[in-house]
Amino acid sequence: MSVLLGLFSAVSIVAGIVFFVAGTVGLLRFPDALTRLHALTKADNLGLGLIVLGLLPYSGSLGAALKLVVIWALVQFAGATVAQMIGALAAGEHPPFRGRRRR
Amino acid sequence: MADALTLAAIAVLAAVALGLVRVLRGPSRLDRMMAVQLLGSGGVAVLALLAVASATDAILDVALTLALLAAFASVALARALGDARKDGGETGR
Amino acid sequence: MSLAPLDAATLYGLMGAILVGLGLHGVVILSGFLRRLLAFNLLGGGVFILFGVIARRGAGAGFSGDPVPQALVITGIVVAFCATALAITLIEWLAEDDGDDASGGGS
Amino acid sequence: MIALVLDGGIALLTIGIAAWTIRAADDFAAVVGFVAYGLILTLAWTRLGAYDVALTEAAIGGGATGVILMRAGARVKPAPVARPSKRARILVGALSAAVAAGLSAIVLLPPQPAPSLALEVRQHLASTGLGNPIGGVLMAYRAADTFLETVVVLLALFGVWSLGRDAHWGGRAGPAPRPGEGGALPLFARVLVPAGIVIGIYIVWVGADAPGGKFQGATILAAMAILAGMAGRYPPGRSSLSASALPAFRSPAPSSPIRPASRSR
Repeated sequence: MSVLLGLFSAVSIVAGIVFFVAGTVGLLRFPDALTRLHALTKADNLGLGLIVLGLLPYSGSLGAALKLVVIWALVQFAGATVAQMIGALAAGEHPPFRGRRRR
Repeated sequence: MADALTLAAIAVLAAVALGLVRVLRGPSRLDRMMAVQLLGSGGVAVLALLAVASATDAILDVALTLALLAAFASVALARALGDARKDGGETGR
Repeated sequence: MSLAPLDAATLYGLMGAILVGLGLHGVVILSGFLRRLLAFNLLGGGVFILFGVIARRGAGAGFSGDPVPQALVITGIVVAFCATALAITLIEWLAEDDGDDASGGGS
Repeated sequence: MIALVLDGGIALLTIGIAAWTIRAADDFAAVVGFVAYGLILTLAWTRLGAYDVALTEAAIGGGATGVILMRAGARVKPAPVARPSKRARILVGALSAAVAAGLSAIVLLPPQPAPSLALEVRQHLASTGLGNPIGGVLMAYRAADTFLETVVVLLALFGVWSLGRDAHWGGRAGPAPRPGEGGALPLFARVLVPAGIVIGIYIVWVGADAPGGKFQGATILAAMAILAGMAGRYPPGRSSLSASALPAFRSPAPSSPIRPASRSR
């Protein structure tokens, strides 16, 4: 059982790191603010979410586990709001999907 | 176990640092604002990993506060930029 | 006196020293009050970290750091915040008063 | 060993962000850099085992200071760039480097044994009735100091009150905006503010026995008040980001300004 749990944690945390790295690659590679925003939100939501999921079995107490979930929910919610606000500002800046590449 | 989690924290920090370089370079203000968002969620992830690695519950409280205030800062940034935009002529570049 | 071991405290101590240098450089070299205020806060962050290093090295009696410097730093952060708030109000006041000759900053 | 790599990474990142903030192209970029600096310093404080300070830095350094600076950054016109001469720059650089080198020497050659009052605090902690040693130091051994710190906060508030213009005190936390009004921010405020108030009170409450305390919790509460203010006036507001400092304490009525005479031109 505990082996299974450990495996689950390891897989989750590694997957979370993969999403953080993917977010970084997106930030490095994508051409404009809106697409970079897209990459960023993946790191936010899935990266942190999977890491929290992987940490849950080892959090030690119910209170700590609850705190971890609250932290994830907070970041998730804030990320969604900020992405929306940045997106609105970016859309006002220039219409998206014109195929304009900066590099 | 603790070492593995610390290693994971290093990986997250490295990814965030790389992304930060890109984001802070701009070119637009919007890109720079994403830096706060990125560092907020990355920092929270690092803190959560460290909290479990060192079995210190206090770090979770730090992560909680960081999550809350980083969210607040990015929202306020977006808001301030939106206001500046509305007020006049600010192109954000 | 002997050379400090290469541990977290030493590493962050060096970081704090560099931050103080950077902040000092910024306070002197930058034009514009806002930028100077930022640089001053960077400098303050470095000084606080140096206090934190002293606290870390004084760890003992079951604490992860000497509580007295840590308490001093908390007071310092709050006072620095107050000073920053007041300074920003003054900067805005100056920026508005000088509106016509458009010199928001000085040196 | 692995931990040392993490510490080195955090230290390098902090220095990089600080240097970037100093060199940033415009004021807004510099403010963003400073907020990032506050966030990363929180990690450094956590690694130093100073969880109370990490909480304070997360709340005040990253959040509150960043937001009041940001408002100024968005509004104050950029100063005309008056770059000092090259010789002056080199001189200042050399002197700053000398200061940094001197401090590094102090760090590298510490007194042995390290001075510490930890033992004394441990011995007398029980008599304060607190479990959190830093809370004990702040509330008992440095009580007058902490009290005066509150006076400093009040003085700063009076200063901001007297100097700030009335219009800048906008964004009072009014009634909650109706659902569906004004996009994401009002929804965010409606959901986050109650949760944030609970977390703020929790941080104060837990401060008796674990890292936490009144300044950290109060800053969270103040941040929530600002958030409510920002969202409540979302569509029409002009200078919504409420005034500069300590916006949780709002001016009681529009008719009570202490306005210097030179203002009414």
